[in-house]
Amino acid sequence: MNQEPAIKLISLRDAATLISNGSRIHLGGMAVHNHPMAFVYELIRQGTTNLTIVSHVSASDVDLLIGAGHVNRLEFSYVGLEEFGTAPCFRRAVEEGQIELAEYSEPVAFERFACSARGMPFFPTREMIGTDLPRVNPDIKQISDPFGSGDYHAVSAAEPEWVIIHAPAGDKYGNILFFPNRQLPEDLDITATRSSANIIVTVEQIVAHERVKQLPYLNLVPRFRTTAVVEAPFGAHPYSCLHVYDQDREHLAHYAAVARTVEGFSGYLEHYVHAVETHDQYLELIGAARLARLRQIGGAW
Amino acid sequence: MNQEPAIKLISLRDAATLISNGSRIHLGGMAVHNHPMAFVYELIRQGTTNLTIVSHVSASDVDLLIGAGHVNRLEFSYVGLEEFGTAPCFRRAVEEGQIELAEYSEPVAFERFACSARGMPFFPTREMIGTDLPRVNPDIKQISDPFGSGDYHAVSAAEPEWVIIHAPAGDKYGNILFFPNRQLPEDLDITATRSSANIIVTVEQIVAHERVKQLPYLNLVPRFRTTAVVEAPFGAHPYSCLHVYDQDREHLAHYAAVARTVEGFSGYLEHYVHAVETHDQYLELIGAARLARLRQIGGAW
Amino acid sequence: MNRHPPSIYEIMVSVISRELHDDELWFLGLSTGPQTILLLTRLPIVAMALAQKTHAPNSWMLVAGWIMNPDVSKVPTGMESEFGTSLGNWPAEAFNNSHCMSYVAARHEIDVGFGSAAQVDKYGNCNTVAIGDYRRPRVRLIGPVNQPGHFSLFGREIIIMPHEKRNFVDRVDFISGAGYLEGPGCREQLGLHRGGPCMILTDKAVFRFDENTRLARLESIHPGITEAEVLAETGFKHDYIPHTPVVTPSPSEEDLALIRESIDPSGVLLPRATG
Amino acid sequence: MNRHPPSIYEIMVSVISRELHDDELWFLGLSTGPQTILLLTRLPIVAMALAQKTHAPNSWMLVAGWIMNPDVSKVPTGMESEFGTSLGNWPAEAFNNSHCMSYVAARHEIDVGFGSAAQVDKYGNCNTVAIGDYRRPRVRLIGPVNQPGHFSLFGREIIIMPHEKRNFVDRVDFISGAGYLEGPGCREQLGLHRGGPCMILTDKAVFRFDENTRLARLESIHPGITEAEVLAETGFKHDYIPHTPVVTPSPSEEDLALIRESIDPSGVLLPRATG
Repeated sequence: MNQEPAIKLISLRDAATLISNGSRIHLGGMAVHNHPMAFVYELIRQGTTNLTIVSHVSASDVDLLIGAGHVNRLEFSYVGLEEFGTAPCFRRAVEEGQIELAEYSEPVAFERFACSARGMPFFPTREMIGTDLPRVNPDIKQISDPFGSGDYHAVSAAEPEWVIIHAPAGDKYGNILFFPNRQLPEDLDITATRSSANIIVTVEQIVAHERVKQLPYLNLVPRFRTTAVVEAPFGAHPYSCLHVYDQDREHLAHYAAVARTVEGFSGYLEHYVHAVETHDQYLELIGAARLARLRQIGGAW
Repeated sequence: MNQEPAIKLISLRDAATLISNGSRIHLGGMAVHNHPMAFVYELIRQGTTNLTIVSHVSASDVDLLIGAGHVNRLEFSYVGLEEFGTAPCFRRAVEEGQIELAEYSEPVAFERFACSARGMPFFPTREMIGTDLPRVNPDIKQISDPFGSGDYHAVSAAEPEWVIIHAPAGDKYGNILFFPNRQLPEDLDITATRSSANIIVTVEQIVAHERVKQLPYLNLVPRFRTTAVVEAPFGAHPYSCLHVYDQDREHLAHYAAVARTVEGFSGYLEHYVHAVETHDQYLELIGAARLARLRQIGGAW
Repeated sequence: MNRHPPSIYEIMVSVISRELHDDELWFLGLSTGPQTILLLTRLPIVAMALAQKTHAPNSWMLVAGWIMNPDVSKVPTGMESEFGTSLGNWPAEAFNNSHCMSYVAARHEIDVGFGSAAQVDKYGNCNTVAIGDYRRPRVRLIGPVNQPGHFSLFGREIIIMPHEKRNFVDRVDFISGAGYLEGPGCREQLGLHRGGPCMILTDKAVFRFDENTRLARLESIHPGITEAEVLAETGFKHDYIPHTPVVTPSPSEEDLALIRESIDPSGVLLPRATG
Repeated sequence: MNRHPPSIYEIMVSVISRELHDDELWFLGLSTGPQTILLLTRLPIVAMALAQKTHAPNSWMLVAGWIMNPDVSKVPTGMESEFGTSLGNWPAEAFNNSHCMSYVAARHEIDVGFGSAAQVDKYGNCNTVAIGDYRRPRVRLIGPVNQPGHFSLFGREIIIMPHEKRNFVDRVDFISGAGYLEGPGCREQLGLHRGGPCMILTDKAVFRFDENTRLARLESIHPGITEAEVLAETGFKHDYIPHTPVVTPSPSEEDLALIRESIDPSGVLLPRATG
């Protein structure tokens, strides 16, 4: 009697309801790649509030949530749009004193997740010495090396309550497949899933369980650690899902331009998030021809 | 004018002379896999003394060096021969109080190398709580989490002066290629190379630089970090080089049996190490037919 | 059905399997020596497969921490080593090619581990380090390996050992795996609020730990073994062994069929009963 | 030979290349905005390739920390992003698919980094965090990203910026990259015994830092630029700019040929001179 394991494939809407108001969450992806945007839009539609976002290198995933008023606190190293410049809502909210910040250098922000993944409460570092970061961030504490090498900054583990990432594929049981030649954004996502007991993965495609068993070396978030898996094709748009499609540069340039004003941002939010009920409707709004041309053919399996 | 980078391919003999008496070294491999045995034999032939070995899960690589009297201090988690039982020389030397020990649980012993690779002087852990290890190991110190989660053991980074590993292939410039579907012994070796500035790699085969450029994702010890590369086919014998050949179970059973006595060990050492001048002579001693049958055909590239 | 009666190994597999629950994460580590490989690696693998095929479909099996949920019926070796080229081709649900897999241990996510030792004491403390004085031991053993974490980070530990008098001692010479230390409250005092040994399983009997005294208590004796045989080989004080053990239940016919036909069809893992 | 004269970008490339030595490890990070991508990503890539092809064959180039020693002539994008599917196919000597590559930074193995900022001051301190008060800034910037480590862990930092008065300030509002802080001895006092900025390279001039005063010193002015133009756009005090700058040397004919024909043959990285 071979019993079937639990099916963890749920709808985008049901997945987003797992996040309570006031949660401490990490959104995967880095710079202009692999952010779980479909999930971000759904969080905004559901009105989830008072979020703490623990992050490293974020873009409009975080900028949208801040602009729409869902974020109380941000632990991070960067919010920006790379070639498309600064993140307008983040900038506005900070200039107006609307969100609490705890900022770190980039490798330290990465390491905070690795630290949670290793079950460590904190780690010592000297890389922020000389900067003003420890002056403005009370969570950068002092510690002495008990082996005598002197003083260090102690930084706490990331400890996200929820980690949400976007990945290429998964099965209905929650096994998640990655590509073999991963880049930093994908690797950081894998580490991030190991930093929390509560993991939601949106995937480009649900594949047969047999496919997972053919590629066990690429099953880097096995189902025993996945809380829920959601099928969301082009779920990172307007960002790239590496190896699957490129970022939508036209769309990102448009966002960077209109979000410079509160009015422009509101219009964007209304058009692309609130006026849309489902992820499929979002894809129709972007359009088949545009999406078709963003695809990268000849992936890595 | 394209200039050629420095050639780092040297002889086994020249490589072993890089290690001074009294050095703090790490020998790669784990359990019955991937130990740099050809290098170990050459260290013994050269009579390098007063070594500190910083290790995790060791086998006769360390047992031979201890038995031959080259080791003063051992930082480790395990010395044994897996299915072939305990490590006879290690056992004898410790029972006679001949070497200084600093022992740790296995993940902690692994983490010490990751800690060096991350430039951290120490890390906090609670996994050895309740054991007698902190009582007998003065290098397990106490530390408090500055974020208030209580007391931890602090363990220092491994900080080997030299790391010597055995790998499948490399080019003459010191780029080292690994297989894509690596197992823990190989992954630990890669981490170990990142824990030190001085790295010697013995490889099964020197391949053309062009091959490295065809497989850049597998070049996981790039040449800027390699001090020297040595060609040593079957260089892990009697252990396996994963994907290339299996361990020589007959030879290991023989070692485990004869090394139980000082006389038996001396005979083994004389026969397989001292009476042999070069690695090629060692291979002839083991014999072509035996080696041919240990091979694994159909590797992973 | 007209089967051979269950072997001692099949009985032990059945005990382990019943101790494994659904929705759990199980971890198997390294063994040293042929007997330990049989008891501590092969038996638990068969038991984990049996549990998954019967009552624990949502459990997850970490073999050597890197082979996850393999198809046990297709095991390519006798598991003489945790690693090996052919193990990398074992059909499995996932492989993890890095020591990052230890994250599930450090994060207290592992529910059950399997352990052995040269000495176990009445409080379930284990010793894989040294017999005699640590600095000049009478017998130096393999080292702590992963045992400290098995007893401090995991949900519970199933100790599996050959039942010999010298292995069952009143007080271990060195604690590499922290059982209940010196008795009630000791673990809690050190902040070890979960975990510890849940069972000592031998080729003769099953011990559990009394919830109040924290002492090993003889729970059942395997079929065909006498109480006298057990007590003769149990080195720790008899006071701590109430004389009310039952007979260890044998595996059901269905479980035996699963073991023999589905899980270990070619007898690579369990020695076959003869006759 | 009858070439176009060197463009300002080719002159800047040549300055960077001369600052790079053999047997070194060079690190290039993320840039924000098209102008910074040109100055801080494209120029250094060409300069690193030029150095490798001339005087630094044993150097090693880390592009975004994961693409190592790529064949720059075959760059598949304009480096608008550090990552991307097509960058993964860039012919290179090695790729590192994990953030473990940061180990070379943490271990103080990186010799040269490239940095930019919204503000740089006379001591080479850099600011990518906030202009005005940190809690209620006049302009909130992108955040520290990797800049702290560039100035604390690397051997030296080449600052590359557009030469505008508002960017060159007497004292940065927030230190995200520690230059010489408040002057001589300050770095050493904090245990920063190596590293720090070695140069500010702009589209108009080159500054270095005086070994005694630690103040930025105008070293050379690019061909075609007047001293008055430089001083008008340099916001920090003129006292610190001795009036003896020379003309920045132009690239040699051989270097120009390498840049235009071997390194950037299709002009993906450097804007092409017209005419």
